[in-house]
Amino acid sequence: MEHFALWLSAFLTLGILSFLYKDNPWYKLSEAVFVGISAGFWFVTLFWDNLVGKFWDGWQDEPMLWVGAALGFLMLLRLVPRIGWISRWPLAFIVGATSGLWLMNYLASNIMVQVQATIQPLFSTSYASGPDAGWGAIVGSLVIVVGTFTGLVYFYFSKEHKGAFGATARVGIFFIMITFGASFGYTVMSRMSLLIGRIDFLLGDWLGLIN
Amino acid sequence: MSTRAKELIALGAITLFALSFYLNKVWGRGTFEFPTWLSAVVIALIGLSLLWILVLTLKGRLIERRVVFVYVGFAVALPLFMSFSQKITISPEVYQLHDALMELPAGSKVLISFDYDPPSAPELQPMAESIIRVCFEKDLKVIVMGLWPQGPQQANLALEKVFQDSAIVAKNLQYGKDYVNLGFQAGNEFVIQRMGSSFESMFPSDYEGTPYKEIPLVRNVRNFSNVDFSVNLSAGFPGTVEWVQIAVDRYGLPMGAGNTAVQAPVMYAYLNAGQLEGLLGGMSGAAEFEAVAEYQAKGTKFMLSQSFAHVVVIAFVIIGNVAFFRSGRKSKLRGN
Amino acid sequence: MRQLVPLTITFCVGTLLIVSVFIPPLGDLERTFTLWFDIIAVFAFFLGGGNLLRVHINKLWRRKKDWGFSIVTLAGFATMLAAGLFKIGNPGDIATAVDAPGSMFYTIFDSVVVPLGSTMYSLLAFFVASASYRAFRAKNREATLLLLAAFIILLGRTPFGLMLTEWVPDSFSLLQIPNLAIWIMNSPNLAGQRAIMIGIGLGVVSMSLRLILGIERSYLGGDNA
Amino acid sequence: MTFHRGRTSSLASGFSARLIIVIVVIAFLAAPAMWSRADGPDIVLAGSDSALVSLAPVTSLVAADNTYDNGDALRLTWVPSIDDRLIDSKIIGYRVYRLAGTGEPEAIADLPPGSNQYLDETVLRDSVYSYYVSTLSERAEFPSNRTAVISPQREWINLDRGYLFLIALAIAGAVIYYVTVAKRGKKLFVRKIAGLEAIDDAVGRATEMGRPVLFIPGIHDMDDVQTLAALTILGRVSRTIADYESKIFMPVARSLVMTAGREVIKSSYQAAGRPDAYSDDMVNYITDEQFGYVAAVDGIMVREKPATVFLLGAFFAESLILAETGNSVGAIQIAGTARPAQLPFFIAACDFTLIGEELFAASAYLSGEPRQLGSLKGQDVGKVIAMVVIMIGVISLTFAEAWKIEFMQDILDRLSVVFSTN
Repeated sequence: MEHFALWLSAFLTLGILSFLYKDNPWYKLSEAVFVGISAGFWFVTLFWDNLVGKFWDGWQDEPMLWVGAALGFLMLLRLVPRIGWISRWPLAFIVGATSGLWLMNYLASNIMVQVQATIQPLFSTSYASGPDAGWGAIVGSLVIVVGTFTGLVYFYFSKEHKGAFGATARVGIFFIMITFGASFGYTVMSRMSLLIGRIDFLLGDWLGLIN
Repeated sequence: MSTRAKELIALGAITLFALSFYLNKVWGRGTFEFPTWLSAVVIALIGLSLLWILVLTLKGRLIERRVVFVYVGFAVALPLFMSFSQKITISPEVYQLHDALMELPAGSKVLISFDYDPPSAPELQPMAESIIRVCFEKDLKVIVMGLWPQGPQQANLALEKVFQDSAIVAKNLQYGKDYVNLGFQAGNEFVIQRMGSSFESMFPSDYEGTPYKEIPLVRNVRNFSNVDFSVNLSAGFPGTVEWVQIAVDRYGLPMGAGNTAVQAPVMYAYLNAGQLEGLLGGMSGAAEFEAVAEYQAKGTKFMLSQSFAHVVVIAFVIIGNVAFFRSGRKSKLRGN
Repeated sequence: MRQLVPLTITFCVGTLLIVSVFIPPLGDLERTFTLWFDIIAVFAFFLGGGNLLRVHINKLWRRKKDWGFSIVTLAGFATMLAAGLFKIGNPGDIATAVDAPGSMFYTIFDSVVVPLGSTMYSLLAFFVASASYRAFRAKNREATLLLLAAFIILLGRTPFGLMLTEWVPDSFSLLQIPNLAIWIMNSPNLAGQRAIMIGIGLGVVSMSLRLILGIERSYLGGDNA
Repeated sequence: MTFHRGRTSSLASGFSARLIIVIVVIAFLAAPAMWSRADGPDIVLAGSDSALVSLAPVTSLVAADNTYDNGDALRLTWVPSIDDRLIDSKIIGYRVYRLAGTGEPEAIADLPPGSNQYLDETVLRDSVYSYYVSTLSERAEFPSNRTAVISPQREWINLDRGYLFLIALAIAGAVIYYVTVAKRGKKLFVRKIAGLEAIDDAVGRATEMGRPVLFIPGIHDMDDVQTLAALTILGRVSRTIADYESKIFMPVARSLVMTAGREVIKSSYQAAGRPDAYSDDMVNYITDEQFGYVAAVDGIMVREKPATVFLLGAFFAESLILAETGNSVGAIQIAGTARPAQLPFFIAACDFTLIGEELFAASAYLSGEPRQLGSLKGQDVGKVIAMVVIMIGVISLTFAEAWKIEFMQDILDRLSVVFSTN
């Protein structure tokens, strides 16, 4: 059984990797297995966690959960063509709930927190000592303020990017590009380690070639 | 020969290769390692072929993606066969974690939370293994748990690995007395918060179903105040940030952390503020810790692959750009 | 009518949630609505899962191209449903968690979904390399900056970064690549990140308002239907 | 699959400090009454008394209502034991006891040494409670005096969030103001957004080549605004597709998104006057599993060879896998997400990328409708507010720090009160 599981894992792993060469039956098989089993996995998980765990075990304490179930049921009315339009109601609920929630969330966490965090002194006596002492810190805080400011100018919609305004927006996009470069550099590193893990599985756990 | 025939032959070769080596493994033959001269030859070959790609690209022939893929595959796979003594510079935060563990008196309880899943294992598993090993060598008691569903399983894999070493086996450590796996509990940061008042309320039984009160190691562990040190191995949410905010800030639990390379930069703020006593970041962190603990294992080995892979990526960026500039920036090579 | 009811629901629900932030007794509303959402999602899965079955049975029935793989998908789906809903092979009784170690559900997940997921994830390493070769070009000033930043960060995290700039005197330690990498992360990167985040925040506020007020109704079929 | 919101509570610091002082003063005045009413429980000895060291109990213990909640929390504050300040203090922590009504004391929390407050969130409105806190040593407990009885109060309006309310009002007000201005017919200028200008061409290209358009709405459910943004754009795109008579294909990772996507495309086809051209097969649920979905979409890309690919919504690690595969089949790709970590990959591998805010503005921009454009203008007011605040803040902080100008410090304090979110 242990041998079987190991070979199955290796077989599927190689099947996915074979996609790099080209689309082929081996990949299609791995893909079909993946889709079928993972869809089943998620349905079962949703069933036990949400339907049983949250609704069935909870409605005695919270009768209001029936409203959720009713909305869910309305969703199923899509299957009846004549009254299928009723399924828009639960969708409308979801759109309303998502918009309402995120409006306040983003206002607080994205706008207010970030604006407040940007407010920092351009230079300060504390730079003379401390671990970050030196011109790096001064340039650093200047860069943060200028970068945030010009970045916002780049996103400004109601003015053409021309003249001084255009130049400022261009500085803004420079900062945004550096941000992207930094994320790229960082992400590349951890992605490589994923591959190392898979190859270690194939050559080590499966074939026993490496220690 | 038709493409189809070639493909079939390749498939056959892969199967043969796999079968032969698998049987080799089953019969208990050893592993392979390149001698130094071979490693040098391999590295030289990789370097030369990169040059060749540069020449090709300069001539205006963009090599196929699949060649790039093969490169990455080799750059990651081949170093796993090599054993080089790498010059590893050890960061202060790695020393700090090691020192924190070494300073604990024998018998101290260390809580290790495994907050990651298999995809992040290449980075975090080597850390887990060497940290557990250090704990056992120092006769510290280890309590493991997980805020990610697959965390406790990763913990068991790490424990298994550590117990393959005869020096550790000789200590005759017992489950429940010297180490315990409390398992997974859903609820993210709320689990940490509740653990602040009672471990037992979150882990009524351990991974194997033994009731909390019947486990000698934790019978008297009521909450964080009965734990002497903790290590958090984390690949995202919930993870080190939550542990610091709740367990460290509110309950004063001393804590060190191991993080994936993507996450690590965020943690430096906590490190500088003294909320973390040591930090291992990504594969290099794992390798450095192994160097400090003087036990070379997977982290060191993987680090070589990682460096190779970086170099290959950097080489490809350079090659692409050299070609791009040589062709006067109006290359036909497709780009954005 | 067919538009009015949904628009009214969206408006009421959205407004209630916004107001609830300022009225403590309504503080639980968020949790309630989240629960409702989770329950609706299960019902929706009956449609999604049903659709999966329909598509693949259809493919099989009509003997469309690659129909053989549909059998595999259907079989996998059915196996997982059976294993999970009836908790086959679970240690203990039906009350244990569905993904208790040792259960069939758990075993399949562990030996199929986990390796497949990890491998698919690791394909990223290959694509990163091909994108580096093909797409990361210093086409203009913006792209050059992106590349430079990426380069410094990449080098800064390998031993090479240190080797390359070890000669830089300590009074200019910022110019050593590992330090420069940290500086980039903490200064220009942070600035760009903040501008993007503030922008996103405003974008979300504005879009949410358009949805709640019913100005944006393209998802209901355009402006005049 | 949950809504996330940063938990927000607790008082603005200045206010709470004053409140505590008032409470402490009142407590002192009422102290004699408390002593006479409730004698502290006896010292509890846990072990042999030979090693017993007597520890001072905590003082000034006060239980107060936690303000601005639904009456479900009480806040305890105290002055830690004097012994806690010693270097090798014998104190191992504090244990909080609660008496509900006239019931027995019940230990509700253990806190580390140095603690001086606790928020009890397990109380019920309309019930009465009193508390005491024990100082713990290895072997014994040293209880404090009991607090007066108290019951949690509910408040109807959270005054702490007054500034949040004002800022929300300012930004939302600006949006609504410009929407009404636009409605009255005033022309508003909005600059070009390259990625969106390209949509028509991209769809046209698919028609010419006779290949489908692939629309990927990210991998999150409907409870992520990015998915909503993708669906609003889908409304515009599918309308164009219906007009051009091209084919659209939309594999999704969530059942709800499937239902919503079908609704959107169907409505667009109806609006375009081609309801019979619509079919449910345009939108298919694949699987919720992130990489299972990616595996399937990669397969679809190489088999169907779409001429145009839209990648709009919440993307994670799969962004580059999808974008590179799409690129390898020669598709024109238009991408957009609000996740900064994935944007560089889209920028590298796709032809056009909507960066963050542009994703949310896209549908309004594409509609060309005055009211929608007005909302974009309102958004810009938000940006101006942010920029002005940053400028004022930075200048006053720099002056306050460098030259110790008090007036500047005042401005700064005011700003930090306004922008604190808790």
